[in-house]
Amino acid sequence: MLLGRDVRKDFPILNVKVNGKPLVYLDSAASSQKPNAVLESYCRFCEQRYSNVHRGIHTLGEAATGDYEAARGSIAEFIQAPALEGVIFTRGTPESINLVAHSYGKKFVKHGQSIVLTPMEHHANLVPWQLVAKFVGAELRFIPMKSDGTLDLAEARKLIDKTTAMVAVTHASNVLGTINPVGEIVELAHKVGAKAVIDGAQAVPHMPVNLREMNPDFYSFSGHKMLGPTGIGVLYGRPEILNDMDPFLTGGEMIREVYLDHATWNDLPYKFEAGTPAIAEAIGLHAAVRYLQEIGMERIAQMDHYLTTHALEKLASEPDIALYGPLSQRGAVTSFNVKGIHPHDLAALLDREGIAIRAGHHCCQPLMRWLDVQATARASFYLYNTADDVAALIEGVRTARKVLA
Amino acid sequence: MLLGRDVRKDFPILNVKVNGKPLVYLDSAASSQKPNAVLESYCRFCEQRYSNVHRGIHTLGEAATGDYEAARGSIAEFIQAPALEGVIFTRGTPESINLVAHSYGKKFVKHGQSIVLTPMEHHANLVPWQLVAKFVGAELRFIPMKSDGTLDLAEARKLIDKTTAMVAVTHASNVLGTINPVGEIVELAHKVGAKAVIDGAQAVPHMPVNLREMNPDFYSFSGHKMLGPTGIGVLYGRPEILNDMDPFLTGGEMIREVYLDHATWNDLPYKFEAGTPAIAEAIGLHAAVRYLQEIGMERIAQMDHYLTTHALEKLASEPDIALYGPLSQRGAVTSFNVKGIHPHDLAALLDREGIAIRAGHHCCQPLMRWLDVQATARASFYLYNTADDVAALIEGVRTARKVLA
Amino acid sequence: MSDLYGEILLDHYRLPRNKGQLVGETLSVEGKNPLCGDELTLHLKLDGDRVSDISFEGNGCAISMASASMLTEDLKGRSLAEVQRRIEQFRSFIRDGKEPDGEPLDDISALAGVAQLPVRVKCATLAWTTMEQGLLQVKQS
Amino acid sequence: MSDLYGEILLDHYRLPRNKGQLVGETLSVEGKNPLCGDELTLHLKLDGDRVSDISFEGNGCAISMASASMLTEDLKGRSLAEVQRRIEQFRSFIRDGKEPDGEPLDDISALAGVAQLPVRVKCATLAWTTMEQGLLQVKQS
Ligand SMILES: Cc1ncc(COP(=O)(O)O)c(C=O)c1O
Ligand SMILES: Cc1ncc(COP(=O)(O)O)c(C=O)c1O
Repeated sequence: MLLGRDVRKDFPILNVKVNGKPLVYLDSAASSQKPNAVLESYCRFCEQRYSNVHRGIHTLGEAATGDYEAARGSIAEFIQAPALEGVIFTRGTPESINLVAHSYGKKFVKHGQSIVLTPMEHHANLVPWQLVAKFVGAELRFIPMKSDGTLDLAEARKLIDKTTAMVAVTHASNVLGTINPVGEIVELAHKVGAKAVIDGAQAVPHMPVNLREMNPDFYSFSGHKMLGPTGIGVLYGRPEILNDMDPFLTGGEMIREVYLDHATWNDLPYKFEAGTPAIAEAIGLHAAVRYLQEIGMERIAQMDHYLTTHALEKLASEPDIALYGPLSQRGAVTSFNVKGIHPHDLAALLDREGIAIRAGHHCCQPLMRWLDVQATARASFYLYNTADDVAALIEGVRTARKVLA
Repeated sequence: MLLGRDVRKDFPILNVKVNGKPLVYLDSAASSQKPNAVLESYCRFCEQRYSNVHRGIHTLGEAATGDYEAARGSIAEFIQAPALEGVIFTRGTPESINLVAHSYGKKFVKHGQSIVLTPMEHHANLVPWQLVAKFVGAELRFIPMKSDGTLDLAEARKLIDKTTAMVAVTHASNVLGTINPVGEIVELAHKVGAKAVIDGAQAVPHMPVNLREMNPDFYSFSGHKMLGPTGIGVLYGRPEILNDMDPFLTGGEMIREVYLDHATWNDLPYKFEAGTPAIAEAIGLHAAVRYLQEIGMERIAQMDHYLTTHALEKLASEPDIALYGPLSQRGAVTSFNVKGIHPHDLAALLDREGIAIRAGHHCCQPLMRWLDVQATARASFYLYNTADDVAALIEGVRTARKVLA
Repeated sequence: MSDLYGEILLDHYRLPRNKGQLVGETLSVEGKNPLCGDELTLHLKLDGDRVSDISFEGNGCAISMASASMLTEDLKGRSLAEVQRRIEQFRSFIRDGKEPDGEPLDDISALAGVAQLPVRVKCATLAWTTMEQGLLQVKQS
Repeated sequence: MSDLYGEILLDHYRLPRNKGQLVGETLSVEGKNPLCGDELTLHLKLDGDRVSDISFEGNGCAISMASASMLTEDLKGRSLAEVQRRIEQFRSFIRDGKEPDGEPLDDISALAGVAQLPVRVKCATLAWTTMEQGLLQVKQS
């Protein structure tokens, strides 16, 4: 279980000193750090094989296109996507979900139908649906949560009914850590003929994801949270649905024929990739996927679980700490509050010790209201973290308490 | 005038051999190569200062946010943007224009109004307007071109009238090389109360651009064509107009308050930057801008002009070659056809000699029809090209002719 | 960041000045920082053109609460014109991290570190923008 | 790429076989590759179940035109079932760049290099997908 220590050498930023202390990076749920392998792959591509893709009849064009499509293939395999042409590169989860909301939601959700969400959705999987609901005149419904921050599936079974057009649920909560039973939720949606959209931003980096088994209609995630570059993410969509949808962004590459007054669209997945894509970022994401696969997602999930459980235990044994989220079946985030200390102050005081945590609403304002807090502190873990990082966190919390007491 | 030779050492890819020959890269209009300075800046940022931006109360968060906003500031200055908060990071020109089409066009262009374009627009500045026109019931009008591929401004004065809501014109054509008198066109638009959207994808990399003087309502360009990374581009919008627009993509960062059923929006420019942005790419683009500024855009424009003129002369003195576009006032692209040789074959045969040109419709199918060709060959130049590259091109064309004669 | 939570700031946070309601207040103004969740109410008692008494209530981080405490201490007894000048001085101070010309800032200068922390600027300025809202209301009534 | 424009391909391009119209044709089929602009018409004369004659007209790059020329030479005289089998063989060949089992491809094997050039695959296959359209039309009539 010494994964953390073994891989730290691959992440140059972990040698950085913050306020004179070694960096303890506990903010991977916001964004993960990048291993050498990703940066090297990015640079090697730009130094040896770079060109625009798809349209070039020259060696570099072929090389770049080949690498870009190889990235798509490898990512498709990583998430066990049922169809390669359903794997669309986007800038990240929000663009992926916006694409679905605009091109599927606004076209196919009808007046009077319902869109079912949860109160733990990240704004990225909430606000787009608010706008769809407003645009078409649909109703928003929220699956209630139990007090431990898990979904009440019995209620979900009632809420998801004949009126339901879409069910949009996060695979793993970025605040509570809750891992939702997305397979069951997809089934509930399909039973009533609704489409299921799963936000995988916090899941894909941390556990094996198998879309063949889960069977969602749409699934999205971000590269930068899984050791990859910023500026790239993925939407998986079921090809037959994508084919029925109108394009989202329009411009180069996504067209087939363009006349002055109208245009026709390219095949999948290109229909949804307008303009020059994030080419080098796709290559970087491919390297990240390779790196994750070499270690093994099962092993990463175990390590995350170990660290999270350890941190929860340690935090629970401190005085005056409120912990949020379920005790089992959870991802690599721990949200908490220290009585009498605003999480912003806690984060700032931990930073004095070189410890980076996140404090705020985590783009989940409705969930903050549900928890009845203004904000939480959140420590999140990834494969480069160790039990020493947890110890530093606990020590830091004690120090903060002393300072502000 | 030896700029090309002086800077080549900064571009590692120029040492690559293609089919055993030194690479002659004449496809910068599709995408430019990256200097060491950009790759180093990208990696240094990821290795020393990386974290998500805006929301982190820790040292890395502050560092990354500072660097990201410094990039915005430097880019604003580079294009002489009248207002920093009007500078929005996007994935590239197509997303920028789609943003304007969705959030401005669909909201403010009214039934029966007209949108004025040109027949030389890249699909990215055409298809979004086709969809707006269809959505709101507006008319598309096209400013006629003279036979040399320049706009007929006398006709433009008639076309742009009281019905006109928007004028969308490219600053420089990616096929003809034409540099349009965008300042005058903006004036024509403003005289009738219309908004002017300028596609600067081929202009910003190649000439000094001064938005204060040009005074457009929207201006867009792509990082990857100006030595920067893929996955990042810019939209400049006049803040008072952006303030009136609805957001485009929704999700994290662009919100102010989110409730279960509705949300309010953040200030500019964040209102239009949903989710984790292309952070490291913004830092890379900053490095590209610094690199370009050190050389000086005037000097780059001169060098481009010299190479383009030289290439046009050399091509013109070869037999059976058709050249497209005006003879003066043009950017760094030369489009041509060799009689009896399909441009795809020409590109493939030049590639045998290590020469990368582009062949096809260049995402300008309507312009191909105007030129009455299926496709053209296009050699495009940038600061790392030299007269030797032009000589290689001419030699390559001769060889191709021999092979296919 | 290390110097932000210094003795002066912590003192205002632990022992806030003028915290609570105000009997016989002329008006109260609410301020909110939605992104942080900081909430603040300023209670003002005016005596003609002068802030004869002032207090605050609220909920938020140490920076926002200490800044509110400093504000009440600093503005109590001042004329409305002076208050406006102080707000402007504070703005420029928070932007640059440097004491502006004119009257010294005293305790308030303990907030200098905020200038380097864009994320915290809104915390430090909440009380001051709320006070400015108060001034506007006074002028309008 | 270097071996793509070899002697066999250039020979078909320079001296295309069966180019032109066909007197007494049974049907003609048009194919188009919008992204490249390649255009092609196949003229077919059927004698019962057999392609007794075939020609092509068109405009496009050397690969698409040579491939059309090779197709006419290869398919002339074959039964419709054989044509279908040939089309499938061609598909697998263009995907892998390797001669599939069965009847040798002869001249067509000069297109092997296309397999490594995704951008050109559509050029090479245009004639063959057009022919497949023709088969469909025959079956439907
Ligand atoms: C004039 C013009 N507009 C828009 C674009 C599209 O930009 P991008 O390549 O970043 O998608 C291009 C690129 O070819 C262009 O030349
Ligand atoms: C569950 C969830 N969805 C969506 C997002 C947004 O993704 P990104 O950070 O790539 O914009 C996040 C990131 O915090 C997340 O945790």
